[in-house]
Amino acid sequence: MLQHVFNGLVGGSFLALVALGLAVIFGMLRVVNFAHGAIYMLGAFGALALTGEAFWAALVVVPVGLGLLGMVLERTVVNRLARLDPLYNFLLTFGLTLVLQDLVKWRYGVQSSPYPTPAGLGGSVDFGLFDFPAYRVFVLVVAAIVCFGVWFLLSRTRLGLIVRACTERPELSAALGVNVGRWVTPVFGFGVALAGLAGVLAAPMRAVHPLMGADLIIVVFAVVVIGGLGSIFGSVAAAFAIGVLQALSEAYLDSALVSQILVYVVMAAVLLWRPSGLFGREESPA
Amino acid sequence: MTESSALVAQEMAEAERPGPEPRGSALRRNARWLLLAAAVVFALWLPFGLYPAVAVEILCWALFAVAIDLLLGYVGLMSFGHAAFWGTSAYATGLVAIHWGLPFPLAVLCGALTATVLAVPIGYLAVKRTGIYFAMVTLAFAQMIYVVANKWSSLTGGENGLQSVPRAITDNFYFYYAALPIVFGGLFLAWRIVHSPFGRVLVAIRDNPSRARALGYAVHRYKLMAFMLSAFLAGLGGGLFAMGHRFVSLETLHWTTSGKAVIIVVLGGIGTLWGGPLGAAAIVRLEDWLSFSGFEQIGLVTGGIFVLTVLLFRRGVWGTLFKRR
Amino acid sequence: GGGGPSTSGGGKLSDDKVVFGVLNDQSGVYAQLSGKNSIKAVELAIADYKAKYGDKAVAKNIVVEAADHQNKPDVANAKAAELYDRKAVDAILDVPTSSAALKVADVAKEKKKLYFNITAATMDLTGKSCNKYTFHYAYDTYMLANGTGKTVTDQGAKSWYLVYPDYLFGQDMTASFEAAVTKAGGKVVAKDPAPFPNASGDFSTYLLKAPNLNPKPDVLGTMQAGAELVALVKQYNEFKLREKGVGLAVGLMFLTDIHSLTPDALAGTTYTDAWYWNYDLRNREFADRFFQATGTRPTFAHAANYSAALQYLEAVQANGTDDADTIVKYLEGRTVEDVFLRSGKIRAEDHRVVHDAYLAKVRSSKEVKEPWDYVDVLKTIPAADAFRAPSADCKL
Amino acid sequence: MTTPLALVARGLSRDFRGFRAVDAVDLEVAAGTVHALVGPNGAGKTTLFNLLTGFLAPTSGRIELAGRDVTGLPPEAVARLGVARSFQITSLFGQLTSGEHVELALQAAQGGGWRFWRSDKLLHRHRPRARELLAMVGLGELEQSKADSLSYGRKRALELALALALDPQVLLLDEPTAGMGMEDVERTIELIGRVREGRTVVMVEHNMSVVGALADRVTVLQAGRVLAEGSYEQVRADEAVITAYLGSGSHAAH
Amino acid sequence: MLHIEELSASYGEAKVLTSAGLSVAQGEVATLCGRNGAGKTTLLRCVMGLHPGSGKVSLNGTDLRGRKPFERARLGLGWVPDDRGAYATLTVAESLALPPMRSGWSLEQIYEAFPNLYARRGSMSTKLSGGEQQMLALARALRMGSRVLLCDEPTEGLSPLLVQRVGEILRQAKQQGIAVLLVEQNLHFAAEVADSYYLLASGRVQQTSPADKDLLTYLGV
Ligand SMILES: Nc1ncnc2c1ncn2[C@@H]1O[C@H](COP(=O)(O)OP(=O)(O)OP(=O)(O)O)[C@@H](O)[C@H]1O
Ligand SMILES: Nc1ncnc2c1ncn2[C@@H]1O[C@H](COP(=O)(O)OP(=O)(O)OP(=O)(O)O)[C@@H](O)[C@H]1O
Ligand SMILES: [Mg+2]
Ligand SMILES: [Mg+2]
Repeated sequence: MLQHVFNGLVGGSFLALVALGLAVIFGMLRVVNFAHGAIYMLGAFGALALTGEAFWAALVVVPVGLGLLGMVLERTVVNRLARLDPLYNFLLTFGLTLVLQDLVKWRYGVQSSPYPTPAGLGGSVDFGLFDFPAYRVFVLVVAAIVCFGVWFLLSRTRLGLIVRACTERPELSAALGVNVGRWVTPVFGFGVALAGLAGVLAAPMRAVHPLMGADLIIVVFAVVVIGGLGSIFGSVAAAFAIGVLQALSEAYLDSALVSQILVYVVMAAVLLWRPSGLFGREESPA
Repeated sequence: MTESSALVAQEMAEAERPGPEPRGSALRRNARWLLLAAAVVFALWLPFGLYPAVAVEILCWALFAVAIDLLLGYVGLMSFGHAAFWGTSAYATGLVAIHWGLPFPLAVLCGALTATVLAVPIGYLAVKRTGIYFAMVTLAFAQMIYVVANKWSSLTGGENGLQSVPRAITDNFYFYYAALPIVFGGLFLAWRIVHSPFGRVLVAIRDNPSRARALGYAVHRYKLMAFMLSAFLAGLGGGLFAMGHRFVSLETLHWTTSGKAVIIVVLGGIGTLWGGPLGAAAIVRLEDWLSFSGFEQIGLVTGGIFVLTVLLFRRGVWGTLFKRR
Repeated sequence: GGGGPSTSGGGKLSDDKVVFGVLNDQSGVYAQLSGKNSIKAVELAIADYKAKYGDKAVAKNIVVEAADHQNKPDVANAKAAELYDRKAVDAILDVPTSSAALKVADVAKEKKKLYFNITAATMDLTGKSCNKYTFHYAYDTYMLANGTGKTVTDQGAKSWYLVYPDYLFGQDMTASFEAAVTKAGGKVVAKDPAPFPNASGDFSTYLLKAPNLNPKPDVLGTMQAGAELVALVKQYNEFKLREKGVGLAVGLMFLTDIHSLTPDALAGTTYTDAWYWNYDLRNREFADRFFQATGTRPTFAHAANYSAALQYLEAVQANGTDDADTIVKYLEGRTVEDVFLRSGKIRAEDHRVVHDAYLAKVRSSKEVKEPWDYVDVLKTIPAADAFRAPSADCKL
Repeated sequence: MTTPLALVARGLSRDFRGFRAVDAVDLEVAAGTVHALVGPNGAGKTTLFNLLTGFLAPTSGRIELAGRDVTGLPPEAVARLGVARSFQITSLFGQLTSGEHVELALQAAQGGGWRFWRSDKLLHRHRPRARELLAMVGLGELEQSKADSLSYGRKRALELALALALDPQVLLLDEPTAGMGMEDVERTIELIGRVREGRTVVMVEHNMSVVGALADRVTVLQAGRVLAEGSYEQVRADEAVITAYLGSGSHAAH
Repeated sequence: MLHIEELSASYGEAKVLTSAGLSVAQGEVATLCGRNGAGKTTLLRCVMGLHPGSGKVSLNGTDLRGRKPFERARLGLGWVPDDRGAYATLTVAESLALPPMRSGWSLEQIYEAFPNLYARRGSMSTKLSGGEQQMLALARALRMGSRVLLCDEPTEGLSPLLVQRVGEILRQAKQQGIAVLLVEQNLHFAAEVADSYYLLASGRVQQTSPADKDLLTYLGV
């Protein structure tokens, strides 16, 4: 039982990192980045391109590189649609997803590519009641640290304050003396980097293939609806919770259907009961 | 007399700026009829110029696109999960044709009605959210339907799909003409909805839902109704798609199917209604050509075109060509 | 050998040429397994045919058309119809993905044209969806499950834990597997359906569970395919199940999977293969020719495409016509032998093409002496045992 | 004989995450009167309006409309029972013209919004009445202008026209003259004076001259509670009201 | 301090301002009146750099042309928007902490002047009542220490008591040498604080005085 819960938390880590990046970008830019799944995939392929030995380097280099790519994207395309209905950016990033996926397919084919467990993390950690692959423990620790750090940054620091203001009312914020343009791009890049990080972490334990992010992103969408996309804390908490629920239902129920539709059923229930998500803000009445 | 009084007098004399000319001058009305005639002629000619199977496919996607545009362009709701209705109708149509042997127009109608019924629970939940959330919620629900259909293989044939759906008109060339009236009917319905009292309420709801509520319009129910009508149209398309191919695959329920339909809508022009068929013709033809061209990265091409459209021609083909703003 | 018995001249070919349509996945998961190189394989068959008969060849003008069905049945449907109608294709080859394969069978039946399916695993092709114009080559779920399940059990791994993707293919495979294992005296301790499609690509729940089952299974049998198989095997190693005494047997695996996963990740895994390029000299010779043409080694799918094209051309040669009904009649019940078909027979009852199959075991990278030479063939499963008996569901 | 009550609130409260914006308010609005609701900013006037019109659900308490319990009904249902409101913060349909706004409101009152199988030309039958209403609020010339392009003051006028179009039994006006020029304020006072015939009007207003000119009865709210109630003169003279709301200066209050 | 010359602006084809000009000196409150739709708000937005307009705007002799809104704000322009500019994602306290320069009133001063804001400091700004939002907008500008305040109908929706308070605050600002350009409909209020009057009509600005009969007629007082 405990090991399954623990295992669920590991699974939830990926959901959490991707959801976190999604929520950060949304919080700042009101953009739901459909390409987030594709970025996750690029993260894994980025690790692959740097070869297995360089996992530790990849852990830093790939997210930074993808973050830069994100910033370029923001400057060149996302930015152009910033003043329009956020749906346009949703559409744009959907298109980018198709393009990115196919580019990777072109280069690497659709077969999944091998990636070894990084040196030093091949062993197991003994928890007394059960032992667990060291690498998975590592993933969980990294995800937890990153999630907490980001939450702290955005809700407890001046940076978060400025970024929230800029995204909500850029004109007014500018009139209050905030240099709006300076913030948006790095934040977008940062959100993208988070997905990239999740991808790098996934490479040693999951199949690395061009479509690895495509289905994941839909689950993440459901997760953020459950948690409340506007809420960083909510998104992350929902991600871990769903991870655990899935693991438990896989372990103890005879039908895979349940664990698969679980996340959607929970989403439906949340919509019925609290349409704005468990931790989402109420929408104003008038 | 002070100077300000001169100004005052001047302003008093100036009538308030008059509003724009009433829309729809005679010239434009005539142009509209011409356009309609051209469209009909084009639709009648299509299977001569194209491989009939491809022409049938265009018809189906045209309906699908119009269904999505009805929601997106006129209620401001982007459904990214309309494959749920398209696919469900396709399965229902196929099953009805296989097990009850209904003739195809009736089978398609059954399918569309099934889709409409499915739209009730999904729509009920989804219309509680708007904007980007709506897109995500519909996407997620559609994925759920996909998973269930995959699992429920005794009914759906699982990943093998529903094979050998019977059809009396075996030749696609003739089937095209048999399907055409249904498609025209669907398009007319969409047009009627947009230009109806109901459609006007939808636009008002899109602009400001709480104001509409204060006027006494039950916003959620109107949205749900629009959602169901849209699902019905998508269902018509999906049913025809099933009959056109004489089988149904899981693919019809997959999110990529929704994505393709959205691409078609955007390419054709959001909120233009007729952009949908245009976009459908373009994308279906393009994909057909690409799959024989030897270039494998179809997503690269359609995705690229789509990105460019969103960036540069947001009004889509139809909007750019025919709509003044 | 020699020339065809039919002396009625070469004028009986429809539009004076024989056209093959290779309809497969040229960009998706099966692109490496069959994909464009299947076209090359067919071209090799054409070359061999021409070399064999020279001037006496009935089919002088032989064309290969290709189309990408993207693994989508609706695309496959449209393409198949278009190939038969517009490109005057006489026989469609390959067609991976069961749903697409079944759809094309429908089209073939309607158009009354030949169809040799190579790369689809569904038994419906020779079961309830069989038809007069469709032949099923290479493999199917029964062959895979039976080969591995029976042989591995025979070799001493008596208790099994089965994990399968929860959809039709996985369910079929698991049923066949269980039957084979039980028949060979083994026991399935537990079986778990895993989500499909698996968004997270994570199988750790089952891997955590495996060593703790009671009784502990000797072997984990997985029916996952493609990317999911890759993920599962990766995680199998991560959880060190082999060290914990749980072996791994795989339901469906292709040479290309081993290539992309690297042999080390799969070392020791057993699976059933329909053909192996380095099995004997005859195969090796074909593989060398194929290598010259493509720069890679042939998979069983490539060899089977070669074989199907060749057998079709032989039939045309023998009958002097490409008339579909004549060819079908000629092929039915025929015993055939070529580089792919060992002890081959084309069953008249259900159009299953039966042949020897092989139980293979993946080498570790130390044992790999040559690129692509990844497995040891442990055992040849005779044609008679490899495939199921004709099904009563099939009415041609 | 007492006049019947058009609108009654009993013990009405509303909390926002622990903050009580409206606190056990009792309110009785007699039919046919103009009832003003005043009070300092943040006293809970708009919240009370939102409660009365169903836009917010009360935490506790009960609302009656002409003797009928309407607590918890959604806003559209309340509207259909004959309650129209205007919004303090302008709230219009950006893409529609003034004329279309009013037509839509008239349709809402008379039904027919569901007819997706009919032509929208059907709406034109409301046009004469729509023009009348627009002229009434001084927007006669702007029938064809999109709401987005109207200036703030004119948007306020359109708000009023929309509420009037519903021909409501009870009219709730949230600061109808805020943001209007002097001239328009006069006109609005006159207009409200005209349309009050046969209706009950409840309005929130900070402009005391408007209150003085129109209100039969005034309720003063403070911190969510009723501070005082009475005629304009009574309330004006109330010490508590002066300290809490009116202040000593009389200019601003006009 | 603030000097505007030949300012013109339009929305699409509709010209709203045609060569408008006015200036406000240090410690002066200038009231700009005009009917609804005259273009008062537009004028303020042009000064703030939020709406494109041609013409010259200078602050303390610094030409503002080509400067971005945030630069203008840092040079000392403070804007109190007509829609009050509340943030849905920021609490009251956060809104007050948002501007990078906070050299004006201290938080204590602000909370003392607006006890409501103190009471609601932890709630999201858009959840405030209309009047509270108005206070917040004004408080924000005061906190920034702007030398020129552009106030767009700051008393709209305020209770009489608060209107008085705003008047006091503006007078106080005046004493500190702050220049105020006040857009106001409430002439009675304006009379309490204003030093000079301008009328905006037909896209142009004329200086005037409250004694001007025509003006009063025009405004319908
Ligand atoms: N949705 C909400 N969430 C949290 N607090 C709210 C919400 N709506 C209103 N409030 C608070 O309730 C109190 C009453 O607000 P309300 O808008 O009713 O005041 P009002 O009397 O209309 O004031 P004004 O005259 O300034 O418009 C205010 O302190 C406000 O901050
Ligand atoms: N976004 C816009 N698009 C088109 N026209 C606009 C827009 N905003 C304002 N206008 C027009 O510009 C003119 C000036 O508007 P502005 O808001 O500056 O007036 P104002 O003097 O502030 O009026 P009020 O006293 O009502 O606030 C008005 O006629 C208005 O209709
Ligand atoms: Mg209020
Ligand atoms: Mg204004």
